[in-house]
Amino acid sequence: MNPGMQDFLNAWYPLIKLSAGVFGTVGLYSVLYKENKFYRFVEHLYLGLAGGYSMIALWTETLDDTWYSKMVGKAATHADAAVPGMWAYAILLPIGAMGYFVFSKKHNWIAKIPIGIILGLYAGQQVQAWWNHYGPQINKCMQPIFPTTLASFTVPSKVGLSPAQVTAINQNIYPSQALSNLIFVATILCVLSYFLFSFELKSKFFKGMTRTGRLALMIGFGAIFGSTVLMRFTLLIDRMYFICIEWFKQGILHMR
Amino acid sequence: MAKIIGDKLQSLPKYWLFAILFLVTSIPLFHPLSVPTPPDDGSADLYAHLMQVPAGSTILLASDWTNSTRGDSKGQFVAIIKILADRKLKAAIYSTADAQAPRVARDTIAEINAVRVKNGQPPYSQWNDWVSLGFYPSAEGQLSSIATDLRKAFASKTEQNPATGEQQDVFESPVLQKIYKLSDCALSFTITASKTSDLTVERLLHKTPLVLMVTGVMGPQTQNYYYSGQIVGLAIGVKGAYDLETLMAKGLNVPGGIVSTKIPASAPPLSNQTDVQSIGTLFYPPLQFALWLLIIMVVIGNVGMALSKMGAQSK
Amino acid sequence: MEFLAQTDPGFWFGQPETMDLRIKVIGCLVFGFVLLAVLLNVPSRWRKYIVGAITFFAGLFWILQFFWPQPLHRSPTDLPANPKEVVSFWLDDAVPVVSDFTSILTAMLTLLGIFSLLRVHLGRLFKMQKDWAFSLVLAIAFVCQATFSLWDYYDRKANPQITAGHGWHIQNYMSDLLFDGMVQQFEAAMFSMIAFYILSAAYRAFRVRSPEASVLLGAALIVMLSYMGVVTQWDGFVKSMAGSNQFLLNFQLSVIRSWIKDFVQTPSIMGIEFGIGIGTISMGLRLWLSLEKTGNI
Amino acid sequence: MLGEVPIGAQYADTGWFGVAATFMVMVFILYNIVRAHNRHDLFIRRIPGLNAINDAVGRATEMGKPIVMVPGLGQLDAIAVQAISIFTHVVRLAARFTTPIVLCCADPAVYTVAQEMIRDVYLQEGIEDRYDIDSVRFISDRQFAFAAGVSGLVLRDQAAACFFMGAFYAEALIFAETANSVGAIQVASSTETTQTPFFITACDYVLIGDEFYAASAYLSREPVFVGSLIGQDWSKIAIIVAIVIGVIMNTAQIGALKLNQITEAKSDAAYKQLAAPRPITMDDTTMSLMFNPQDDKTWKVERPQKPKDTADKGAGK
Repeated sequence: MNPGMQDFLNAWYPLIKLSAGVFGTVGLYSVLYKENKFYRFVEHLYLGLAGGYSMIALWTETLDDTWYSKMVGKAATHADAAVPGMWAYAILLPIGAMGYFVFSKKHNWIAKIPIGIILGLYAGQQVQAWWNHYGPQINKCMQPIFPTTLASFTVPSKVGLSPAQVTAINQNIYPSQALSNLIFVATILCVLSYFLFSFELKSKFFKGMTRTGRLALMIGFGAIFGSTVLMRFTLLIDRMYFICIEWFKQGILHMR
Repeated sequence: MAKIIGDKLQSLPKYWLFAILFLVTSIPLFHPLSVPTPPDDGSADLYAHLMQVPAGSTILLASDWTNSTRGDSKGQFVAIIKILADRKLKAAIYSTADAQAPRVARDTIAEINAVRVKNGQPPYSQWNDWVSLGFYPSAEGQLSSIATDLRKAFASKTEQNPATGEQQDVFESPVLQKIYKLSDCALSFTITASKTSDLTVERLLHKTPLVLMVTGVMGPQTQNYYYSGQIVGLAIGVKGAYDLETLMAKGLNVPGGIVSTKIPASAPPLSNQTDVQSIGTLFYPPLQFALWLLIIMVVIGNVGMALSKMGAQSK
Repeated sequence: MEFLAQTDPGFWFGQPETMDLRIKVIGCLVFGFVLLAVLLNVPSRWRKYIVGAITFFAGLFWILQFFWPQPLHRSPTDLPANPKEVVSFWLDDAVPVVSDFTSILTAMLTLLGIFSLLRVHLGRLFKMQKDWAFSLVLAIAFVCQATFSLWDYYDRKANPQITAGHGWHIQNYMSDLLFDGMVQQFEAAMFSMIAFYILSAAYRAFRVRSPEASVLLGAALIVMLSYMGVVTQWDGFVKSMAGSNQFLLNFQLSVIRSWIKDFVQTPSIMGIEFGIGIGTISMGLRLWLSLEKTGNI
Repeated sequence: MLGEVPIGAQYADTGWFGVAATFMVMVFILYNIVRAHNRHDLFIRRIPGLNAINDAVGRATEMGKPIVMVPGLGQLDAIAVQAISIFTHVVRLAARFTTPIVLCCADPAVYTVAQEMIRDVYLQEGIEDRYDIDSVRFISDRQFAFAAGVSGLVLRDQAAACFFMGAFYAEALIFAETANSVGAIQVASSTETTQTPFFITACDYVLIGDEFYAASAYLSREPVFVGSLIGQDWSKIAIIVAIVIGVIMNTAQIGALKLNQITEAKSDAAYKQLAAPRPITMDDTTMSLMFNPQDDKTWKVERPQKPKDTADKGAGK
């Protein structure tokens, strides 16, 4: 790289890089107004760049290390002993190649073999993973619904109490806590009953349970909507930071 | 009359809305202001656990995010790397969610090191402080493999030892030489923008204490794990980053620090306070304005509907 | 019994860069392609059973590993004490190899998706159909990104000081520009556009039409207010009014928000999750035993 | 101590409880699938979402505009196959009136399976020639390139009905809002709990949580779907019963109206006498001890050792 070019790049490359990002961001935002040629250009540029990177990343980030170097092993260097190669990994190339028969009219059934292996492994994983995910949560639903003391309705304030008194308060269940636990248990039972499909819930009690279940679902979804909206705006603020601060203020105006 | 106003209120052009949102999220960036908000229990618990880990121990860190969720995830990743560097803890970083993730993690640590070197602090160096273990497209398979035999899960991974300039096995690096199985790692972190948080709990539970740092959209769902005690710490979106930055500056349940009624543990602020404020503190104020805009628009929409209905009934 | 476990240093391993390993690798490849050729000509009524058997044994590995008694407190230098432990040792040792197989096959199949993307756009380009110019843009971008990132990968492997940022050449600049400069930023732009759609969806769709919609709206507003600076003013005002009266202190916004989160939101989401979890197990079993008529042949 | 070599790590102490629960769910599901094969009159209630699907296809047929279907963004897994099996019902309706359909995939394996399943529908309907291979497309495996591609397609083709079923993440609203802007009817369902509220606000009808699985069972009356749905119902009833029993037992053990004291507690998988009686906590109740197995570090298992020279070449080099 001749020095002239090197100086030019050292000086201007960061701004070129930021400007390319801003160009694409503005292009993609233009679809907010209406679908247009500029958007379609950046859309296809993006699909191409993303596809190109994904193809290469499969080799550089996975197949090179996890497949090829494990298959051929590594010669001894003065720092490490020799790592033997596992030749059985070579069988994966023909199995992977079977996947490409999906494009042939006659033999596309054979593409099901590599997919069958992946599906089978996935299915076995689901059976194994279920208990670790849900067991502890089912256990946590078993809350005590009776208070252990009627000293006061709500939990007394622990400000300025001796540690022994504080632990005593923490061990007891006050009526307000018992009521909250009852609401927790009632909610989980109503929501589960809403998702029962194999029998008709004719009795009034069951109908009431599923209607409260649906109302509880709406509270759950409202809370989800609230906390997710909060985070969506963060991503927009990050783009504004990229355009206004990193590109405009720090890039063009060179202000720190 | 009411109907005309009602219909007008309900049909503000979409593009005015977008223009206002652009302004509301960019102008506050130019002059930041502080917005004191109490940290969530999950963030305080995360900070307390991380500050109690003995110095020199190794953390397993799944960095499953890329710049597409930079707003949420980068603030969390930067906060954790700064705490690890300040407390001399080591990190083994891998990814099972995105082929680009290892490269994004490398570049972000380089950014942090540039600021640390400028402030005269030692950089968080590759090989001695952290190693990159690459990407694994099958999350389920790789996590199960880590749970049963960590050494075999990351076998044949090499990295350049700066002292000798040679590509050496990562298990000879100061980060991983004392690590034979998952329970040797002090904590397992997962910073993710996808479902790898669920997959990690399903496979690594009971092997080592788990911490999840997720984007906002995954927050409520991941709350169940924290509520059931399956994970010991939880940071949600930029609020998680903002909480960590506040705790890094002030400490938890220490004199002058943040007081938490639900988390009894106490933890000091970071020893070196330079460059603690970052993405969390910077993005939080514009977030307030954006939320006010959203609430106002919802109110306008509903008032418009009510007026239109009243107008229609009176006809 | 050592087939997948790969720990027996003799049969499954070959010393690197020796003729012995090359013969074994080539032999294995030849065997694989011969197997492929045989399978292509297998009578069609056997196909269903071949695919079903392969899927079954793939799934059987993880299910066996879950139900078969695992070795207790096994140290690396232990040998199995009885036949039962021979199986459990083999299962444990084979986990990393099986997870490698999944990673490698998933990677190989991802290439397949990229080929179909290229097929659609190259087809449009050569037949000069509508928007062929954009397909040309896609193809050029694809080729540039592929060549520069591969070139950059091997360049970084050869001289690692590039990763530290010195001595960059054209391929390092271009790979950094196309990847970090464009792909990452375009993806972030698309993801952030959701904020606009949320604002317009909330303005347009967020109406108090039914009791359910108003419950959803109420819960969402409480959550949003509790994240905003207003929570400190509201709580400060309540604290000043309530003093030490515990009951009144409950009207602080952060207390209301955490009560809803712990006692209504968490059980309601748990209820949905329990259902989905069991649904996923049931679909897993159906895929494992090839009961899915539409899934297979 | 369990005497000679214990039966297995996951069965030590109360570890068998999780394995037994998983086995119970498997038995419920497989038994009901077998039962559904023999008896075809098993009852499933009709979920309201299905009327919405048929209306949407009807509307698209009247307007002669295309139907866009997206089976979610996940890899080829249970959810993707289930979403495509709902789409086969949609395609069967659409194929009769030659309404154009587009199915966009974000995962190559899903693309391959979708290709097969949609071609099967045309085969079964006897109109193999009308099947256009490009009606099932792979857009991109990058989440947001996929979002850009699909929303561009919905805008250009002015879709009349959109079906978004399966695992969706943040980009779900881009589809729903774009489909709204062209006035398409949208029926959606996300197995991701956190995406459902967005679908509820932006789409016309939403299948919540398990209704997604119930839809394909009801539509196809397939013995496998019907049987597994009933097996799932039994498992949910088992969870409801477990929670009710757990609540009653824990309430009794913690002590109704007075806090019980305990004199011995379980640690390292064995009950040990306490120095002084202390109040019971949630971790001491029988139910939580059942759910949380304890590992006894003192279990010594004598096993023959590997000969010295090959010892280091083994697992832990």
